[in-house]
Amino acid sequence: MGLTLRLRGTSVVRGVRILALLLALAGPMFAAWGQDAADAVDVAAATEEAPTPEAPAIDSGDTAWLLTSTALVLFMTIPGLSLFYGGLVRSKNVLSVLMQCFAITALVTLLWTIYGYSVAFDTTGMEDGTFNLNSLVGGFAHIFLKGVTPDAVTLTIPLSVFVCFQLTFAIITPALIIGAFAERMKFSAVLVFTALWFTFVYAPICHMVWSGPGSLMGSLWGVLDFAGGTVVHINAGIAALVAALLIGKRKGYPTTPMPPHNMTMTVTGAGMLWVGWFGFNAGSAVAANGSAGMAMLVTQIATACAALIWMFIEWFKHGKPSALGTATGAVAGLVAITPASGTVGPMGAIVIGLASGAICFLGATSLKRGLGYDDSLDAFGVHGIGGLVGALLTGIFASTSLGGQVEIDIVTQFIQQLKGSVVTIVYCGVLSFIILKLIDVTIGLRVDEAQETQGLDISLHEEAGYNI
Amino acid sequence: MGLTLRLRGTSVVRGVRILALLLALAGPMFAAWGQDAADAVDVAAATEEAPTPEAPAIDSGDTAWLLTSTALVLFMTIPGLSLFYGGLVRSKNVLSVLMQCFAITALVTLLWTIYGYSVAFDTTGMEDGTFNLNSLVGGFAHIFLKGVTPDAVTLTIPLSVFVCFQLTFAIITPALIIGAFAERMKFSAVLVFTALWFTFVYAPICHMVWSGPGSLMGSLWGVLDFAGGTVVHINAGIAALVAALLIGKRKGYPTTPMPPHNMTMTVTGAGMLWVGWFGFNAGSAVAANGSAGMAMLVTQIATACAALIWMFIEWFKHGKPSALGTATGAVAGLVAITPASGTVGPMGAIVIGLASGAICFLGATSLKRGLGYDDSLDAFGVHGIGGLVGALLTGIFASTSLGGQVEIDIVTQFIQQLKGSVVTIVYCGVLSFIILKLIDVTIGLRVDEAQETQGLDISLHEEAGYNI
Amino acid sequence: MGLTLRLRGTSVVRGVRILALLLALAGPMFAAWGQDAADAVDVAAATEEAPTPEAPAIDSGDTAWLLTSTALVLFMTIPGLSLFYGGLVRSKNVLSVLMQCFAITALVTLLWTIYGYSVAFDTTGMEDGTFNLNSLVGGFAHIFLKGVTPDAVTLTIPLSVFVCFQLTFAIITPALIIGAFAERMKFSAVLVFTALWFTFVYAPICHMVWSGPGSLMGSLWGVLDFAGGTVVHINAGIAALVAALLIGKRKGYPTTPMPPHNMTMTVTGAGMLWVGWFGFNAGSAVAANGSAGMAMLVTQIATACAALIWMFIEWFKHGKPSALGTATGAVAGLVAITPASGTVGPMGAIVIGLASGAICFLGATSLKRGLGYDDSLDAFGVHGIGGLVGALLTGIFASTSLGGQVEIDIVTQFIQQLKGSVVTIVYCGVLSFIILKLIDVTIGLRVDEAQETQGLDISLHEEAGYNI
Amino acid sequence: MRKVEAIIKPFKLEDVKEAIAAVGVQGLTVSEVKGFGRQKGHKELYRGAEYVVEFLPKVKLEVVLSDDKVRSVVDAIVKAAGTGNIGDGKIFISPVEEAIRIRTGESGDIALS
Amino acid sequence: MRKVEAIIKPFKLEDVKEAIAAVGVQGLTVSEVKGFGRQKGHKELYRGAEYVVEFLPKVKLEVVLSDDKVRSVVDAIVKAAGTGNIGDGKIFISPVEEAIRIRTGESGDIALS
Amino acid sequence: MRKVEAIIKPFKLEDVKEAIAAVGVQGLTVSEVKGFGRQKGHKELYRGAEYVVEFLPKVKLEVVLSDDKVRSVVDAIVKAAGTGNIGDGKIFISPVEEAIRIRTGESGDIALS
Ligand SMILES: Nc1ncnc2c1ncn2[C@@H]1O[C@H](COP(=O)(O)OP(=O)(O)O)[C@@H](O)[C@H]1O
Ligand SMILES: Nc1ncnc2c1ncn2[C@@H]1O[C@H](COP(=O)(O)OP(=O)(O)O)[C@@H](O)[C@H]1O
Ligand SMILES: Nc1ncnc2c1ncn2[C@@H]1O[C@H](COP(=O)(O)OP(=O)(O)O)[C@@H](O)[C@H]1O
Repeated sequence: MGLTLRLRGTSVVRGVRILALLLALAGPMFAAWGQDAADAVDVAAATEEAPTPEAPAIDSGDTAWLLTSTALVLFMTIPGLSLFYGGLVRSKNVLSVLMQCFAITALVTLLWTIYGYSVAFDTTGMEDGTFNLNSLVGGFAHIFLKGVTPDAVTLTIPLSVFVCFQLTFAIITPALIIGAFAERMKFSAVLVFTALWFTFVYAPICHMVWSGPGSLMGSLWGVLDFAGGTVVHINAGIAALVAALLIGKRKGYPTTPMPPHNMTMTVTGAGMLWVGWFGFNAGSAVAANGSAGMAMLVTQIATACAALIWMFIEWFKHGKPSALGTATGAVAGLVAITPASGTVGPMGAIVIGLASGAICFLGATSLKRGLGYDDSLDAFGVHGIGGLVGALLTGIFASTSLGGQVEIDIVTQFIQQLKGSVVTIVYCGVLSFIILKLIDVTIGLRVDEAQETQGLDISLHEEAGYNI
Repeated sequence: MGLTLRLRGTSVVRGVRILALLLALAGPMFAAWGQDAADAVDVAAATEEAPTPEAPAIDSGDTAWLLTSTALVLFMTIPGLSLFYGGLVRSKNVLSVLMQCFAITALVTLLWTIYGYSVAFDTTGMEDGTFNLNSLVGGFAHIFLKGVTPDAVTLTIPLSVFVCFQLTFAIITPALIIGAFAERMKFSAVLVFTALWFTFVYAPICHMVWSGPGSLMGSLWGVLDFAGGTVVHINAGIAALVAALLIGKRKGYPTTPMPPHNMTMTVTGAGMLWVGWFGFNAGSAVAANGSAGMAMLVTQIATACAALIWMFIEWFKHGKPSALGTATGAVAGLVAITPASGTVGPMGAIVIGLASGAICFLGATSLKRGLGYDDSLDAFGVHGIGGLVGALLTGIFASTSLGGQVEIDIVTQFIQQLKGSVVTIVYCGVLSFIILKLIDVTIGLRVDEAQETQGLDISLHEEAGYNI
Repeated sequence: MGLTLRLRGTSVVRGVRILALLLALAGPMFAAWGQDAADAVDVAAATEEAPTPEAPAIDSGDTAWLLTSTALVLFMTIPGLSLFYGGLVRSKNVLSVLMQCFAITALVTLLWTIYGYSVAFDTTGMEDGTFNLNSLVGGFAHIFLKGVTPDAVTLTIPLSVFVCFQLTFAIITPALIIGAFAERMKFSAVLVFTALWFTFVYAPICHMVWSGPGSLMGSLWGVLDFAGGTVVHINAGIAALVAALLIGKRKGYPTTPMPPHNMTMTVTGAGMLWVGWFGFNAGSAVAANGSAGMAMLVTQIATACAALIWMFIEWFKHGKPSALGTATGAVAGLVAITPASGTVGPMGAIVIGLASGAICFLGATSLKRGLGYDDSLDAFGVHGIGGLVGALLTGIFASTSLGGQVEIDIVTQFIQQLKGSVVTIVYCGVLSFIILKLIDVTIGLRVDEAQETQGLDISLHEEAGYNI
Repeated sequence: MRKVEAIIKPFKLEDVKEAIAAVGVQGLTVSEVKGFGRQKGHKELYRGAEYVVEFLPKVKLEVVLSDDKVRSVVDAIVKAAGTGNIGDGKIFISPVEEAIRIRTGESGDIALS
Repeated sequence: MRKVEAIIKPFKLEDVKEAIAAVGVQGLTVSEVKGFGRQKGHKELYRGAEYVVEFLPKVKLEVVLSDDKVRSVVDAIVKAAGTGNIGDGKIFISPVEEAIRIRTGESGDIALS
Repeated sequence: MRKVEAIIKPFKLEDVKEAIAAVGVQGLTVSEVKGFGRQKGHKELYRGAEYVVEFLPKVKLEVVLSDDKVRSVVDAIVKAAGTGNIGDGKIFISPVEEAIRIRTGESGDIALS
């Protein structure tokens, strides 16, 4: 009883501390609220000078597709990814995974609204061909979504749709990382990590790649990343690796087998990821046109090839093809085709699919076992490695000479892709390390052994996944 | 054996009685069939004088988005809501919940086709600024979907799409109510209740709010209800409360704990509801434009805020944040932003989200325990209360002075919102009571104690949810 | 130990043999690769002479809807159908079903890319009004998706979208068949069957119905098949019947009850199928217009009627309405309305729904029990019979005189529908038989008794569905 | 020392547990079982085909206790688990020679307290 | 009075139940268990890593009966449950002192009939 | 012949199984049970309402063995299953009269080897 109370007391204290930390983070932003409210009348006017100078007209078809794509990408995280990951853990931890995906969705949405969108996409101070601070990170011109009014337009769609679409990318990226530290990280640590990593890693990298003229990687270096190979997958994968190394192995790993507790969830989630990815990749055309169609087509092809190759490798190596292997292969293919989806042709897709399936197989098996870290659900093995394979092969197969859609010199482009990847790896690696260390020494990263044994569902959330 | 036969006999008799009741209800409508078939040739002509006088052109983008939205809103009920609710009951009743959602979907579709659409949306006899009978309810000009031809157009979309889109709202509303009487209502009673409630409550309220110029609440009073705070959520919530009070508590409630039997289903369903709600709210713009985009954006923001606030309240109050709490908070936010989604801005969304999360938390906990009714899955606590919070706050945050999109006087509008809500509460409350009482004295509302103990799956449907 | 090794050895050998077979099949196609790569530069040029001579403009709204529809139809297979089927088998076989759906998705995608699309839709050599070889099957002009570039257009959408949309139909058709031989077919046999059946049955039938002017059934005979009653459902249903007869009953059937192991999966899957079918049917309008809207509307109506009628028949016959029955009824309605969805009106939809629900009920119960075959998940009973009901009734209710949209002579059209169905039944029946026999005598169709007893999950895939 | 095993209806578990605790027994072990007896199973439907599920869900309680408590525990179970309907279940009593508490290694009646 | 416990292969449950019923025993209780014995488990795959599942699913039957029926029940089980393969299972016989029918309070052999 | 029954914490199963195997016992049967004892259950949350789950997941091991092995098996279990914390579980020893191997029909100690 006393014990319970004390524990609870501690949790409350923790809870308060977490909130404080989150608020401290968001604090300065709140200052802007009053001002923003005051400015509300100018908002309509402000829109005129927004990201789209010539205020082009909305195309309802493009808008329809982007609205749909937004729904599809959110669907990838909840319920898609949460089912895929949730099925892979032991039943005592299933809710912790679902909860993390859900809470990350909510938290990132709030942060995106307050300042995230601005930090990622504000173009104030950017100039085509010029490197300056704003090539790396956006300003605060759009905090609290200032300027995002019903009439604001970007490209051929309402700005509100663009903001929402991009938000779903910002949600799924930290959600992918949880695969690395599943079954042992504190929930409070997950929230703080998400907030900090989103702020200091995701938003800047996103800005560097996608914010337009003057951005470091996308514009100055010409890195091709159609739908997020660098921004989403390499980024999440590297953070996952760092997290897996820092937090350490699960108790019992690798001697105790920890088979997936519910493979039907995992295969269901994989299917949802596949379907949702159509929004991710084809939506990245930001239009309902031939580019979107091609992106969908090559996504389908690469995914199929990766699933098949993983399945056959398992079949040859172990004598049996497994559902988990096939589903994992599909995800590897989806990851790898992501940066390439707007620029390669069907044949490039086949090669990227086969390559990523085979290489990620090694990543999730030999490499992991060889190096001995516990990347529980292979967030690095699939997203990190698959993202890298995709980013690099994009530099090759985007070339019109290989059925792609861009007139590039393969060698030059390959080097640019490599440069983009390395910068992302280094930046994300270092920052992720600092953030995780910081959390570790303050509130602590990992639950205690008793909690880990009991399972996070009961110990952190006082709920059981199943009472069947 | 004898017992079995007798029971079965009874069931057959019941079955027949139910069908008879349903037919009796639909009976008069069938008379129109012949006539309608005869009129079939005139249909094309009839369309000219249909709801859209100047026969504007179809916009393919708007149509694409509304087709998608229709799919999304159906997705909210099956499988979304059915998973959300199904996971919350005990495993012996899971199929009864899934079955009710499924059967309601089918039944309402048929009734909508026969007369529902007409009663809800027929504008015959309506005049802008004039109150008459048709301000309250539609006529029978469109029974059997007369006039709904491939060429008929409304706004910028085919009339068929509008009919289908609105149907999905008519489906989910009664499906929400089942949360109140889950685990103890007869299946036959659920069907009859659905048929009567849809006819005498949903269709008129829908007409009063959304049928256009001359409608009582929407047009004459100027109640703002973009996507159904009044029509769907207050309406369902009040019916749920009345049903919970009338049918009584589940055996063992509240002394026996009745924890959710499968939280993974519930969290999955919550994710699907969130995604599907994009169709619900952004689809209510009936176009793929800035209004739809803004609706999606504020939906996302309010939902996130409500989920977070519920999570943190639990964390402070109980020492642990739960997945069910977070998911329920999200639904509360979705509910509350619904009426507001077309008129408020991001800041309004934040406030509505926080308010609804906090107030629904009280509704589903203190209020329910205080008053002692057994609203099993918190249909009233979340939809009734969340709907009310949303309806009222819409009257405030829709104002351009608070970042909204409408030039309103806040006090006036707030009173209008209150008026609309009160009328809905009273009308729905009284009618729901009458309908339920009527069913109780005829075929009976509740299963007997043995059936409740055995579980509805076996006793009513002769099926088991799981044989794992 | 020795036993294990031997078994495994055998599996490896099998694996190699399968791949060899698959490659042998695909082999000749690979020859084209080099040539295709060489031609890559001409592709842009080639597009000009592609299936759409006057190169009409893309409509972004139509494109948006088709992109969405593609996602919806893929969603029908993974996770929709795989959940629907997966829940119906015993828990020891659940993964085998999910795995088969997933692997079929991947395999058909690859084959479609290599030659399938070309064999199904290449119009080289076709002439309106003329019967020749190309009325039956397409040529190889589009192998490796030659000509499918970002700029290629068909109707009002990018060709890439059309290719992808049609691919999802080619995926779900063989996936439907697995219901007949679930719980006992070798995985290797499933793959080889899929490859051969897709090549020699699906692609030609698809070509005969949908490839345009000069095609045997669609163009020369005027068979109405809007969304695949013949191509998808009769086709899959007949193959299923042949497979059920050839492979024999499951061990223990029908004496041992084999109840669904997880009805929540099945009902969830049914809901997903319903939602996804909107893409299937309304997407088949290949535009976001009134035809699409009407297709969605009648799909909804017929499905509801079929679900209700099945439910009431069970209620009368057995005293209880079951969730599985209601869900199965819905699927029967979806199947039957498929060929009719672009041509019938609401009243036709009601009749088709009621008829298919009632007749498929007989198919899945009396007929199956009477004839004694073990169509495990009623692939024939629902898809074969429902498809036939739909194909024939389309010939009646498409008539404008019955509220439909086509000026037809009912008798003539009915005979045409019958002709189309009979040809499909005979062609598919004979070919399916040959393919299955061939597999049986080479690698064998069926697992051995020990494997069947142990369950396919462990014996073929070395995985367990659940470790809860 | 005796073991009292009771097969009861699942929804009676809570009541029985409380009745046993009330007579001063500290521990018990519960498992989910399926019972076959006079009480007949229910029918289930599978796509229009009916079949009978013969095994009914039951709960098995196992309590090991000192001989002097057997009578009162059995009485408590009979009272708490009875509904008067067929299928209420059975109690079986059998000898146990020794009990050991793992935590401490204590054995005999003391291990049960 | 004796308790006959049998650990058998799951798919033999139906046969064994019928064999037992055939020799005139009215009731039995069944539970799902996992067995570890000579029969070796199967391998499972987890993303390319193989591990062995050592515990195999088995079914445990418990029948309490009067002493005179023990022989025939044991014979019935052996016949019905045997496949001749390793892992067919075991039968254990142990003493039971008393049986009580909860519904009626009857005890002794009469509680079993 | 004796039956040794042990109720242990689930995560100790692997260790205990190995300890038992180490002292030369070939077979055992395991079931999932729920325990009620001194160790208190955990709280759960249900939409802001707290309730206590009193039954804790435990694993029950049953091993039937010849009398001479009882001591060493009990010792092995105590050693392997102990954590020193409340809730470690109990061991019960009871008499078994006969064991039969279904596959061969062998009975007595030989059926256990
Ligand atoms: N001889 C027996 N051995 C073991 N378990 C038994 C025996 N007889 C009955 N049971 C168990 O007791 C339960 C109730 O028995 P049943 O005959 O249905 O009703 P009642 O206890 O009222 O006579 C059965 O479901 C079964 O689990
Ligand atoms: N000594 C034992 N005590 C309890 N259960 C046992 C014992 N030996 C075997 N079992 C049970 O019997 C099952 C079958 O035993 P096993 O040695 O695999 O084959 P067989 O019965 O053919 O010798 C085991 O899986 C286990 O559940
Ligand atoms: N008298 C008993 N009869 C049967 N099982 C018991 C008995 N006492 C305890 N158990 C089982 O042993 C488990 C552990 O007992 P508990 O009192 O919690 O801790 P400890 O063994 O450390 O004293 C319980 O959960 C229960 O399953």
